[in-house]
Amino acid sequence: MGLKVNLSVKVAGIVMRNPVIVAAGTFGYGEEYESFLNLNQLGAMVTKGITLQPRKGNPPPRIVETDCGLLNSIGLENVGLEVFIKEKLPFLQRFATPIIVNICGEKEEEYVQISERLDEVEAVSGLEVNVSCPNVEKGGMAFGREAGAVRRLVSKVRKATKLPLIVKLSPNVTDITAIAHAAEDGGADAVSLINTLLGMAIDIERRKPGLANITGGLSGPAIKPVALRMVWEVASVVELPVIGMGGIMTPEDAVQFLLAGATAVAVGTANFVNPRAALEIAQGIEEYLVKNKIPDVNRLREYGVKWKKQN
Amino acid sequence: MGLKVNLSVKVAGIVMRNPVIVAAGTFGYGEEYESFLNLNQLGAMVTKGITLQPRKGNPPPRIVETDCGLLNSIGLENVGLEVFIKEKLPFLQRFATPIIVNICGEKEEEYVQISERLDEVEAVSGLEVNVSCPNVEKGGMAFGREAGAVRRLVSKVRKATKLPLIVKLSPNVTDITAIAHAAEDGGADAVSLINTLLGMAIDIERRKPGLANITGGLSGPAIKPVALRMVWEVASVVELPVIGMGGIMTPEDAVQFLLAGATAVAVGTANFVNPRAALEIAQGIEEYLVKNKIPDVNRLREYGVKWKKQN
Amino acid sequence: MKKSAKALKPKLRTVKLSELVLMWQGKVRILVNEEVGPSCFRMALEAPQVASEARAGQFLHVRVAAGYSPLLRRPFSVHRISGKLKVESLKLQNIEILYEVVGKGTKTLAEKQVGEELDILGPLGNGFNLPGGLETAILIAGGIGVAPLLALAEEIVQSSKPKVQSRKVDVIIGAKTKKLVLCEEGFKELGCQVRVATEDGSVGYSGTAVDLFKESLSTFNFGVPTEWVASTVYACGPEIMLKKIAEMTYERDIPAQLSLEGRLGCGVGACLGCAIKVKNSKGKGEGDFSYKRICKDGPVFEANEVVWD
Amino acid sequence: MKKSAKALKPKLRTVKLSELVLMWQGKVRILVNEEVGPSCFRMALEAPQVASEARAGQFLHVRVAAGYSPLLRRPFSVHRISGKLKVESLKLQNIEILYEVVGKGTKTLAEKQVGEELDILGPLGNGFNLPGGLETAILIAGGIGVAPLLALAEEIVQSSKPKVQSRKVDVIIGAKTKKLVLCEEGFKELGCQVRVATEDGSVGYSGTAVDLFKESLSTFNFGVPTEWVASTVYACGPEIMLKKIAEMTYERDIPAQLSLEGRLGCGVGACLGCAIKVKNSKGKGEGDFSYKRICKDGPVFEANEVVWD
Ligand SMILES: Cc1cc2nc3c(=O)[nH]c(=O)nc-3n(C[C@H](O)[C@H](O)[C@H](O)COP(=O)(O)OP(=O)(O)OC[C@H]3O[C@@H](n4cnc5c(N)ncnc54)[C@H](O)[C@@H]3O)c2cc1C
Ligand SMILES: Cc1cc2nc3c(=O)[nH]c(=O)nc-3n(C[C@H](O)[C@H](O)[C@H](O)COP(=O)(O)OP(=O)(O)OC[C@H]3O[C@@H](n4cnc5c(N)ncnc54)[C@H](O)[C@@H]3O)c2cc1C
Ligand SMILES: Cc1cc2nc3c(=O)[nH]c(=O)nc-3n(C[C@H](O)[C@H](O)[C@H](O)COP(=O)(O)O)c2cc1C
Ligand SMILES: Cc1cc2nc3c(=O)[nH]c(=O)nc-3n(C[C@H](O)[C@H](O)[C@H](O)COP(=O)(O)O)c2cc1C
Ligand code: FES
Ligand code: FES
Repeated sequence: MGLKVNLSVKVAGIVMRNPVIVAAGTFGYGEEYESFLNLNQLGAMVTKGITLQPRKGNPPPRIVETDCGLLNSIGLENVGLEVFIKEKLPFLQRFATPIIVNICGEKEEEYVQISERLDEVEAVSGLEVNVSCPNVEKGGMAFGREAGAVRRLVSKVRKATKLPLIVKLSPNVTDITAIAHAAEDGGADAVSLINTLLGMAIDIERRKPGLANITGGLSGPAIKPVALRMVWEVASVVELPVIGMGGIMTPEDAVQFLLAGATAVAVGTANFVNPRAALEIAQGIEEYLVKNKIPDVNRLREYGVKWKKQN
Repeated sequence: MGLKVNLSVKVAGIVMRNPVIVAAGTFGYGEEYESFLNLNQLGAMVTKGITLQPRKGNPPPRIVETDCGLLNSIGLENVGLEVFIKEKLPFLQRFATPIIVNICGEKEEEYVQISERLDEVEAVSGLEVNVSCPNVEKGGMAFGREAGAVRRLVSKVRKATKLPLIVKLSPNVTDITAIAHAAEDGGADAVSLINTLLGMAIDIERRKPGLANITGGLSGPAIKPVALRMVWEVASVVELPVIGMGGIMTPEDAVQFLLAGATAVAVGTANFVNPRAALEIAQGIEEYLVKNKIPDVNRLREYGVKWKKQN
Repeated sequence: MKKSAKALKPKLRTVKLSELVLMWQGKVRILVNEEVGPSCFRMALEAPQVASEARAGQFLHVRVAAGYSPLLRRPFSVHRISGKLKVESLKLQNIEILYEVVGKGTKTLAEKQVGEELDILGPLGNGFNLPGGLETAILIAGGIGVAPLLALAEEIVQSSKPKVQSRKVDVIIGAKTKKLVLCEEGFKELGCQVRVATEDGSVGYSGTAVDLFKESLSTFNFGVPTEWVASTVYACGPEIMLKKIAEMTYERDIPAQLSLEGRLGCGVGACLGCAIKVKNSKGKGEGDFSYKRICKDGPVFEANEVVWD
Repeated sequence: MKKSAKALKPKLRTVKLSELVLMWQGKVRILVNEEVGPSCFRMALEAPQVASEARAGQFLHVRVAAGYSPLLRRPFSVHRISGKLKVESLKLQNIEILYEVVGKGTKTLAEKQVGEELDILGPLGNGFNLPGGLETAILIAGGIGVAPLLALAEEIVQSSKPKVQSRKVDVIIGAKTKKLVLCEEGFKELGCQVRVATEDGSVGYSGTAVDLFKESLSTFNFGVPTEWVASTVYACGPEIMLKKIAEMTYERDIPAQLSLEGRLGCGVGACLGCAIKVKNSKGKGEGDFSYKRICKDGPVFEANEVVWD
């Protein structure tokens, strides 16, 4: 590998040794994957979505496989904020990798409380504000799907913490750039996208939905084209750095997102298939840069913003 | 096959011998597939989208394969209304299968003109109003993505023709039920969904978009879970019959849509993989009914409407 | 009967064995992939890293195809650990799975050739527990459910050799029909007492494994109350069978461990996709439950902790 | 030279042959699948329904895998039609394709075993045209572009046997390096005159097929103006090569037919996904073009109708 290339990126003020993050909800609290890889080599770790109180989650079946995809309706099962801080964070803290906590609430006030509390916790490098979780004040999903609600929430959280704020956008919207602008206006430091696409599967033998909760979130390679399009749309119009995700399985997939305008990428479903996916993707990005004589990964995102649609 | 089952359905007043339709833009003008199957055995045929004037379409590359999916940006290349009537319709007319013309315009007025003209043409059984094509009056895509615009357009077309009106919905919206309601209010006789999901692919060797037009429409098995969810959502709230489509490749896929609440289904991308797909799917639905002792295909849609989400 | 048994019932799960062992991911070579019954295959893998760590009840998470069809791994129980050499220090070489073709993934698996490589993750999950005083193990298998139970029989027989008093292994194999009775010989070679039940009566007892178990309870010497103390039921099979066994053993206060199935995502406890309802230990009411993960907290569960829907 | 040639140039495309033949879809057996060069494979299929109808320049649309990986079919030119029996009434038996492994689909194809079945659609598209007065055919192949040209050489040789005056076939095979020169023997066996060009000069002329063609124009007897009348260039290869040949033949007013590639969807003319820009016959200006379909209106096009970007 002749050329020495730079892989390090900075997102929302968080410096990462490489642009590959593990996505919320797909890497547990980190400990589950410790046997398989050196967690120090990840760009950053995002935790499972944390709520103020512990949540049981939805009844099973919670997952169904689809063609090139995975539907899940976990229902934000998590240990709750305090247990997370006391029992899960100490493990994560042992690594040099930035820890980003994915937070979710049923009301605006909950997001604010969680943010205030985590503001005091040194181990935390940043917050990912999940504005696409079910059961939130403004009528469930509609919350992260309406620009005004996103702007208001983000600005409240902004006041509650000095931590870097990444707002995670829902793809189930007519115009994702409007939501991204709202997050920007509210004071976000970065946006991450996409969360899962709302989907459904049906068991034709039992003539019932495949998931107990009927609908769920679609992730995996199936959604990559949609994710890539949204990342490109958002990166083309907002000033904020973008964390791109959705169906990234290989280094080539990740490079597509970086070219589309993402500063970093997150790997989700791929972790289930290959626990070492994130590391192998980071390595593959490096090889791509070397092969194409591109000295810095930060150069890749200069491509997408130049593409303009004719009609 | 002991049991004799009924496969015939009625959508928007159009009687079909079976519930399997070939989707707009994926079956050309019918003639391309004549060597491979007996067109008389299809539930209905929907033509390529027709505009008032002929359209050249977009520059190539116009298609890219993705994981379990296909991105296209054909750009509505078509022969134009008059040539269609004179040169394409006579061929289609030779078959007993209902012919549904997919229509598209750049302005409301165009839809109206096309509808008025086709109203006089005997061979046409119905119109599928494509409200998700690019380059239309109200700022491109936003057209079929905004309930008010859909309602207005449909009611204008409604006045222009007595033909059955099927409104084809775009899935690139926050709430597809709102658009479906708008189509209903405007006077539609049925809705069909989903059209393609907006997506994108990037060629990392050339560092350029995979499609000349940058973004395109995603179809194929990848989108099936999203399509199924939207069909279920819409069928649960509107009175109109629903034509379900998106990623149907097998009889099992089709049965999923029928259980979700669709009265009929349309097969698109599958035609490219297997020209006989629509016929084999119709046969497979029949076998499913026989095996499960369900005497009438119209019973299947009674299942989905009963499922209610808890939260 | 209920009282005395309860008092003496050995405590399960004092040591969580899987937490002490390392998990491994990598490619291993297929040594055998043969049809052993209608749609049932036995596959042997050269996997010393896993074989030497694996315990009965644990599973391998297998990537059946390199592409995305299917996307997720597929879980299969450790069926047999073989290739053991008589020299103490040498590790076990091979690990076997026994699987039934039911869908895309298992179909793809069945098409694999000897010599090809397979990407596996394992050993995962918690194995069966062998309580210290165990004297009689009653293994009840329904259909392909024999898979983990043969490994268990091996483990019990091996563990009882040196100093411990010899343990008795009673096996009930239930299947739809004669051709689907798997592993009868395997158990017999280990010295287990084997009873067979077929639903169509084509061989052995005519009825299900549960029916035979129920009858055995009274007619055979399972039924003597004092013996329960050192007896444990281990079962694997269709959910309906496990549910019935859970009810029967609960009523009679017999300790029972079940190997459960369910849809897995990650297999390592990270995605929370494989939830199963369990009673809260502290809880009393019907509604007081929580979710456990089949992959990480199981797949072996105590029969009386599971909440059946 | 320009004027006289133009006047006498035979009219192409008076009969659209593909519209007269039937297309067929079904499963056929793989008879041969052998590596004939680095990453290049020859596959023979038992497909009498297609073999008896197919013409040089047409293609088969092949489903390389039963699942969705890849989702779409892959197009391959008719490379050879074989198994012909000397009895007039018997049909041709086998059809061959020659392919290079460049991605997922061709990799999957290369892994197929003899005896397996393959789902094909064909013959599709328009074949090459052999104008009535054709005397010399100049075939120029770049890399895997030899695939359709061997079928063409066969067709020319066969068609010239009975009454027609014998036709001359001059072949230029261009490749990166010696090992990638394909089908040299095949053409020679048909009695063609073959010249080879390699970019690294490892065999034959040192340079590209286009370079060699250019030189041939002046040094060999291609160049005599009157001969052009009955000569046609047929070329297949990378786009850049075809573009250069189009320019050279246009300047010299040599009729040329190119077999083009592009991304196909349906392969039968229905999806409009395979658009290629062509000059409008009536049109004059640069901007006056329309789109044709590679799969249905091609894949063989007249060199001077194509608009190159
Ligand atoms: C811990 C564990 C150990 C297992 N050990 C074995 C074993 O040793 N031998 C063996 O043959 N099988 C075992 N299984 C089951 C095995 O994993 C599944 O049969 C297999 O994953 C099916 O894959 P497939 O792609 O062939 O079927 P799919 O195409 O995925 O499914 C076929 C049908 O089965 C249903 N299905 C698939 N998986 C499950 C599931 N886990 N629970 C309920 N329904 C399901 C699907 O909904 C579908 O109807 C085990 C499962 C678990 C969780
Ligand atoms: C009418 C026709 C006849 C053909 N005949 C032959 C033949 O006889 N022998 C042969 O080896 N090949 C032939 N080809 C090309 C062949 O179809 C492709 O190489 C093949 O489809 C690639 O499939 P893949 O899945 O291996 O590669 P993919 O994974 O699909 O692609 C690999 C790479 O090639 C690019 N690519 C793939 N297909 C095309 C394309 N059609 N145009 C431009 N770029 C592409 C992709 O973007 C990617 O970079 C023909 C193509 C056409 C249209
Ligand atoms: C099982 C599962 C659980 C998830 N949980 C969360 C979560 O708690 N919070 C969140 O913001 N996103 C969650 N996600 C979404 C992922 O972080 C990611 O946005 C999505 O899966 C798309 O990426 P992928 O295709 O690489 O998986 C979850 C996804 C999966 C598959
Ligand atoms: C190549 C192509 C062309 C299409 N053209 C049209 C069109 O002209 N009008 C329209 O309403 N939909 C068009 N569609 C959308 C399909 O009719 C269908 O809604 C979509 O492809 C989803 O179904 P599928 O996944 O079965 O393909 C087109 C789709 C494809 C793939
Ligand atoms: S399968 Fe992921 S937690 Fe069990
Ligand atoms: S590939 Fe569909 S029209 Fe040519």
